[in-house]
Amino acid sequence: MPDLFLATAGDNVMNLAPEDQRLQLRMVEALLFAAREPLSEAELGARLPDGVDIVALLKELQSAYAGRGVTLRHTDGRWAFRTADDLGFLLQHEVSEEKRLSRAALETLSIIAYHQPVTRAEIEEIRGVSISRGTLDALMEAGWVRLRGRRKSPGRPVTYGTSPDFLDHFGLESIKDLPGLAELKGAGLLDATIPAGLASPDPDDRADLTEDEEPLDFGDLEEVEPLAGA
Amino acid sequence: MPDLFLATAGDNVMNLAPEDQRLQLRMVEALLFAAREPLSEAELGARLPDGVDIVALLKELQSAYAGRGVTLRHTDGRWAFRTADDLGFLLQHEVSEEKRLSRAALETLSIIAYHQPVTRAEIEEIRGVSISRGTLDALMEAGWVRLRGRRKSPGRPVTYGTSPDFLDHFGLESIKDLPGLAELKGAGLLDATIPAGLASPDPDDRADLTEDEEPLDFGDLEEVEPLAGA
Amino acid sequence: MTIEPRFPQMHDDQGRAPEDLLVVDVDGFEGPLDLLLSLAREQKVDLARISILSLAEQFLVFVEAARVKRLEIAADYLVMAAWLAYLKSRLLLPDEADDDQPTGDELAAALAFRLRRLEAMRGAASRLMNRNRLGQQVFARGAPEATITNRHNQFTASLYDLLEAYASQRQRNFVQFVTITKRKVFSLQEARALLVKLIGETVDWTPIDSYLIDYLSTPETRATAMASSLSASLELVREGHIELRQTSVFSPLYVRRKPEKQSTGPDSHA
Repeated sequence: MPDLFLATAGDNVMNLAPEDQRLQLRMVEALLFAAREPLSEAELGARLPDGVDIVALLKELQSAYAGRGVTLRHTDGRWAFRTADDLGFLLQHEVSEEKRLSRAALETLSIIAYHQPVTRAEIEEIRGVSISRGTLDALMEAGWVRLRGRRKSPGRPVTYGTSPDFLDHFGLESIKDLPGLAELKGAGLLDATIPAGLASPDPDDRADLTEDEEPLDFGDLEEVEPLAGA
Repeated sequence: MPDLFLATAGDNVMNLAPEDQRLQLRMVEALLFAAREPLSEAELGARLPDGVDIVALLKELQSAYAGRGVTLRHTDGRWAFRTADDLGFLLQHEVSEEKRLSRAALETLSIIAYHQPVTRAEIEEIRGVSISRGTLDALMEAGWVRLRGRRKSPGRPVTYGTSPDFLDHFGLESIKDLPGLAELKGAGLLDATIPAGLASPDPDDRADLTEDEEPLDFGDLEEVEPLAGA
Repeated sequence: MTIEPRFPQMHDDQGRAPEDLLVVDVDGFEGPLDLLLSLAREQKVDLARISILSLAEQFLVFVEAARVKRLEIAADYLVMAAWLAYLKSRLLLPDEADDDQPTGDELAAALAFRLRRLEAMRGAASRLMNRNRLGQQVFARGAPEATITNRHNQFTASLYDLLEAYASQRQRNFVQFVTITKRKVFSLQEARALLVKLIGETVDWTPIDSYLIDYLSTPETRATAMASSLSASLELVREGHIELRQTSVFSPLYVRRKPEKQSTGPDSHA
């Protein structure tokens, strides 16, 4: 008999009575299946009985689904069921029309992803041109880029970074999984300033601001639009 | 090792080489997962390689998911994943919203507080307007007003009073702590002359019924709702 | 290494001579750095081993050719051209001992770095877009089951709100009650006192309305005042204090103080 969907149980979960364990696994599975957006461990925890070891359950569920048509993906501390990578060909009829991003927008996106937190001026410095109207808007509208805060430097420029949706969209477990990150960093190509020699900074998409950032002011969201179009 | 998610293989599918069978199951699983609507066997068949025994695959998938957090439902010739019936409660999300009481509800509440036990008609007489649907409902939903009994008078109208929660919410030790008319005037809340002969009300929120009240009939709780909206 | 005037070969498929399209060509690049990167790619060597000197010369030839044809070139291309001309001179002349300035090689390395970094970001963008993307190759649940939100109303009200509501509606009722009882009615007694006071020493015939009009501030009280005044005046006539006269039906009613007997003298036979 082929054990097609056989689970490999985690260690912690094994300590539970099978009945409890089974119910808890079912609950996590139901919650994740029902949701469209990835759920954080905290969100799952809020809907599960107290004292449940969510991480252990998630790991068990993930291994139970490994190699299946649907897999449990972990992205930036959030979990979601997604169809398996190799079955995309089967699902082309489900493809939703996507607004094509311009080459400028794609370059800007990758600069933001690899150099975050990054200011508009820094993006322009790397690309050698000013950002045209709508480029940042389009990325924010797609939900991949967000305003992070302000750089603690003269003019207090707004800093940009990627969102959790960015990771989900590109199937990245964390920002450290950006393709070619290690090589780029090793080649010193993530340096903000031209003279190399210093260690390259890592891209940082954490919700917390870095030391040289400060929070956005109230009303920044409205303010930034016209700036972006300047 | 608990075989929590162990599949029980169907008969027809068993005749396939495990590799093909596994891929076909994964395909059906992914198709059903990504579909926006339940899929018929014909729709599934159109997207799968020729010669696939769809019914057998669906049955196998269904038994693989039996007893899980998500089950494969067959309804009206179509197939879809759905949350297991017993876990529907997980998808319910409790939210409490702060709501200010309407002016009418506040006035009605204050009359009930001061004049209890009081009938609907008496409240209307004091307010000079009829009570709209929902006013008493809201007060009962808030948990501040309760049905006490019925007045021993023609028509046996229901009497209303305040609940212990009422005292709790308004920080009153007892209903007798409600200031009388003279005190209200002293506090500047009343600036008209109190007509002579108008005695301050003497509210009574004791659980026992007063002499001119009798107990509610069995089933009054259901009956009262339409009355309240009349 | 080539220093001939060459134009990037991106637009040849249009079937037109590149020079005719120079402005368009420049527009086709995203700025001077993009143009430099495109020129560098034509060297067909690893960007790390690119000849910056030849790249600078190509760029300058490109811009010069455009200027000869009097074509408009965006300012940032001209700025880049000026900088590259400076870089070229630094690369060709031996470095001076003056250490404040970066050497020509350092400037060239900086430009090479910028080109490599831009190239790297382009590569990253395409690798990113070639990933299995959500909604393109990977899919979320097509029919997510909406979570049902049960809303509970949490009512709020303060004791002040409650007392204020009670007081204000009770007060409303008091005012209503008072208005009804205080409705202005001229009693006969009031009207008589008023008439006596008003007529005073007047001896001329005067319409009764003019005595009262100043006191009848509202239309509502007018009727009751008139009625009471008429009754009171009739009583005063009966008692011999005043006289009334009306010339015809519905015409104004005149009133005067009845003359004193002693002042009327001989013709007092009325």
